Amino acid sequence: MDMKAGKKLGTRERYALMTRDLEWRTTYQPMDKVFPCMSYEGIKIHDWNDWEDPFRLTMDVYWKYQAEKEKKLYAIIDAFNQNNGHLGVTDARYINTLKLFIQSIPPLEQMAARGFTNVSRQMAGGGARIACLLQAVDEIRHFQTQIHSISNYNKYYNGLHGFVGQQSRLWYLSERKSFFDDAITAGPFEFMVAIGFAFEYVLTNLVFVPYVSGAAYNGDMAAMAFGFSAQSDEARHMTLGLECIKFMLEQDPDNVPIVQRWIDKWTWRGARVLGGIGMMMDYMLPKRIMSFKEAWEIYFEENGGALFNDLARYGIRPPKCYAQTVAEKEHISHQAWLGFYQKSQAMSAHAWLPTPEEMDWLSSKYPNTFDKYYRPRFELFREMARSGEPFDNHTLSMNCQVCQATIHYTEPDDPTTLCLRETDHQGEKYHFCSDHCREIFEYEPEKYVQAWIPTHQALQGNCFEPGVDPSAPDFDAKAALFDYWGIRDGRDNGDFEGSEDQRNFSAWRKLATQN
Amino acid sequence: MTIDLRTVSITPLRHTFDHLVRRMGADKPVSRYIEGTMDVQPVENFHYRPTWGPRFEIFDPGHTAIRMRDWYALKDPRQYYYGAYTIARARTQENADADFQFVESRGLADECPPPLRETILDFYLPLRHVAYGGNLNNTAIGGKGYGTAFTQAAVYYAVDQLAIAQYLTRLGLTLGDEESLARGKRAWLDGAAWQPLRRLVEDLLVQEDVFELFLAQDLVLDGLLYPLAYEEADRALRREAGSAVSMMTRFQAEWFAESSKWVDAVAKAAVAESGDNRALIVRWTDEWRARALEALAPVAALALPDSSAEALARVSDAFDARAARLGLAS
Amino acid sequence: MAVRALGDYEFPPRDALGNFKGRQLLYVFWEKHLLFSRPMALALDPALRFSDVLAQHVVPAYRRHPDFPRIDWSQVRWIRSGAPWTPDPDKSLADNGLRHKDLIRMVTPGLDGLDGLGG
Amino acid sequence: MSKIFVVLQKGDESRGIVEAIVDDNTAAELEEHPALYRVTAPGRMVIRRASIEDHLGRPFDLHELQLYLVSLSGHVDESDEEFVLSWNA
Repeated sequence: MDMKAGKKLGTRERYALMTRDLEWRTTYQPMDKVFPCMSYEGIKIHDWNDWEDPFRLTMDVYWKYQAEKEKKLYAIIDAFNQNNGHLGVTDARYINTLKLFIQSIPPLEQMAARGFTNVSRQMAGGGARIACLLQAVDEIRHFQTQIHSISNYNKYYNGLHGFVGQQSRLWYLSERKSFFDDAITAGPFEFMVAIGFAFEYVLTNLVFVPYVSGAAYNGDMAAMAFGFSAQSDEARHMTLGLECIKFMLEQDPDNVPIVQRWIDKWTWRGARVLGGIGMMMDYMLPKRIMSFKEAWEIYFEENGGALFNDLARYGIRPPKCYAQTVAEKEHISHQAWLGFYQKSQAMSAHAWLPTPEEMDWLSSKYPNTFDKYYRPRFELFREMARSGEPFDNHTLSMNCQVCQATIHYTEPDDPTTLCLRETDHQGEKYHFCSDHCREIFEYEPEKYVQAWIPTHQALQGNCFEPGVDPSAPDFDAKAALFDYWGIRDGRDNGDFEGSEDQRNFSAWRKLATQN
Repeated sequence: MTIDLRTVSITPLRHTFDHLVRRMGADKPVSRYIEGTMDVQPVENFHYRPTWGPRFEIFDPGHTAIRMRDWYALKDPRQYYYGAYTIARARTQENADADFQFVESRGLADECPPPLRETILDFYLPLRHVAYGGNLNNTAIGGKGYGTAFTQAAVYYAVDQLAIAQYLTRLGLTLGDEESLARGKRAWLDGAAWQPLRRLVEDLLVQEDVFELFLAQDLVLDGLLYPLAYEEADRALRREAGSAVSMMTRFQAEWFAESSKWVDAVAKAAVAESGDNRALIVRWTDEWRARALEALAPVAALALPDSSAEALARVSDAFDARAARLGLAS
Repeated sequence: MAVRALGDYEFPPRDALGNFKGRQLLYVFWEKHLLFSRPMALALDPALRFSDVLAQHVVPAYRRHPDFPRIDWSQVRWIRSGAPWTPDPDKSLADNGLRHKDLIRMVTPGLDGLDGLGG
Repeated sequence: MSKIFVVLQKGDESRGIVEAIVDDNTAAELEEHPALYRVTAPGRMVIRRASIEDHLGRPFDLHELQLYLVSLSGHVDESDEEFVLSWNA
């Protein structure tokens, strides 16, 4: 079925004629004007012919298999929706993972689509360009199938309706937005290390494999179907990321320290973004599949370890943050959920306290840390809730200037002390969650002084809809902020216990079992 | 306990997402195209400026002089979201592949007289590189354009151009061999007949205004080239060479008819937006039309040695009629 | 290092003092009390007295912790940018030398959170 | 030696593919998870077209792996006959 032709040609040669052989060295316009982004990052490429094509899919083969996947996927989604599949999930708490998912992931996929489209224009080598273009269309696929799969949940549950726009406005989503904004504003080679390598190769397994397996485990066939369907493109994306990094390392020894710094930076930024995934795995899935710690061990330590062993021959060492992420794997999901729980009044999703059984599961998965540090906090919150006055942290949060995570992670060697770092730049103070984020800032301060930190923007008075007058006598700051965020107070936010979602789900399930 | 969920009839709380309700002024169900396209591109609160273009925001309507109150007015009449697009292309691909297999299995290429075969290869193979230029330019539109409606369709167009370059490669390998492709590339680089066109393509590669690029590449250059190559030249060559070539270029012919609907809809909406837009678009179209016709003249003569002027005249008349339908008559 | 870019790459800091309409940022955190998972961010009039910051913001935020009633306010110490810092409660933020975006950490000797483990 | 793995979405085709992998790679180990298979092997793993065809009883183009493959690790080397994953270290 392949683009056959040329009886004696092998796959490799045939594919080369279908791709890189199409390009030429321009002469009417100079090459560095046609491809102006090739040198400013300091990466030296001597010969694009050394590029190894990762997967050799000509367009006809690509369309054939992708169309087959799409037909299968939409058939599953249609059937799931027609059969009220949403009522078959383990428990309505599960749907809150979909809220965080749709608020975070499709907008990121959209940025990936844009980023790979850019890179497929910027790269001067045809082989690399075309691989990036295919990834760009795949990423369009991902954000659309995700929106389409979750669309039906939006019809029946709160908190999903405002995802477009929320990513640019809502306080807890800026962490993810800044991650991709950072990557897409970098040059093409850094983008490839950031997204193609650090995110797709090193970290994406942690997003999709355990989480999507978790969706299946919790009866969500729609999320499982799009998750696996998207992930089936991921094997190609991972291979592209690895190929790209090998290519840069092989082209010139001067590239090695640049690439190393990017690996350090982007593995850390990616690890920070995954704190949110850890919280979903450990606290939000009613039926848990594995702990975040276990997933980190399999997919980061074991698989990432193998990868960095392999890259050692180029003079690449494991990312600087490696030891810190290993120390943090026992803590970050708990610290993140404690933070979310006490701020659920300002979320477009519900939070809750783990049940006694769930806390026992957490004890068994985190024997060194859960009972000692985190159980007492949850138990105190439970007591406060029982007394009729659940804990609500009404203060505004503080964010890291680089990763924009709420500053709520502890010192790597001391879980009783909050990790706080700061630096001065041109007379102004900046705060960070970690040494790694401070180092990223200090390397490129001109970039990170621009960060749109949600708390600061709200305090500057920039978080109201156009036309709202904060000096008006009847001005209600909280209502104006909620409008800006797209949150309907009392329906989208707060504790899951007593929520409209909880009541509806239970009433609708009853309809299925009684007359 | 088994639960029969199908029997449950419940009233939805809402029919679609907030941004679509705002856009439509009503809460009603929407198509997958609309849901996967409208407003999904971020528009505000960008964290950093691009290092590759510090004057611009990450998404910035300032990459063109065209102004739109709503960039989502540039909708795709084909309603292609990824799934619809891929499934449509897989179907076309299957037909094209069957045609290639038919030509290959029946040895139809061998029935084509050798001198004519050379003419066909000399005319079609350098077009691989033109399509590659179209691919590059549409990734630029997809990468700097504004609004997902416009940019996703440009990315699909870029992919299509790559596929066309690959179908032409396959044609070259069916009718000739690797050396034919190399000869085609040499002609593209050095052959006198191809240089005006190559200069035009390279000038487009450095064109900064994304909407001008869209018009020059997708409306004008492709709008003249495809009718010339896949209607006029095809008709003339078919008379002597049989239908093998038509079968191997079937994808391009069908693709052009279909993709023009998108190009027309976008151009029309931008023209209808304002007099300023219209003036710019008319000027750009005129300028690039003149250059493209000039660049295509020596190329047309390769396939149509005796009738290229008439063929090009027909092509340019048809183009002018199309432009007039879009509101571009100057 | 400076950012490598195609063109000038210099932008004003987004959180410069002038953007806060006469107020300045102050972050406050109670050491070893991670029940409150992160510092609070406040935008305050520089003329506000430090004792009013405590009364209006710090006390309401932290009052529900079991350690709170046991705080001996005469023993409370403060840390700013890694060094001990002694505020005068009757003086304003400005007169106490607090700059825009300063972070102050409140230390309560003998009170180290739930079970003495930072919670 | 570093581990190689592939992850496949469960289904009839994947079952055949997994059987072929286990046949062709003596050190391969199969893990079952909800909705997916994970197959690991030390250092290197070969996926052969011919073996998959034997298991599925029909022609199989290795590109078809695109439909079922959820994740992998290692360097990829593909030809019409084999899809090989390996680590150098």
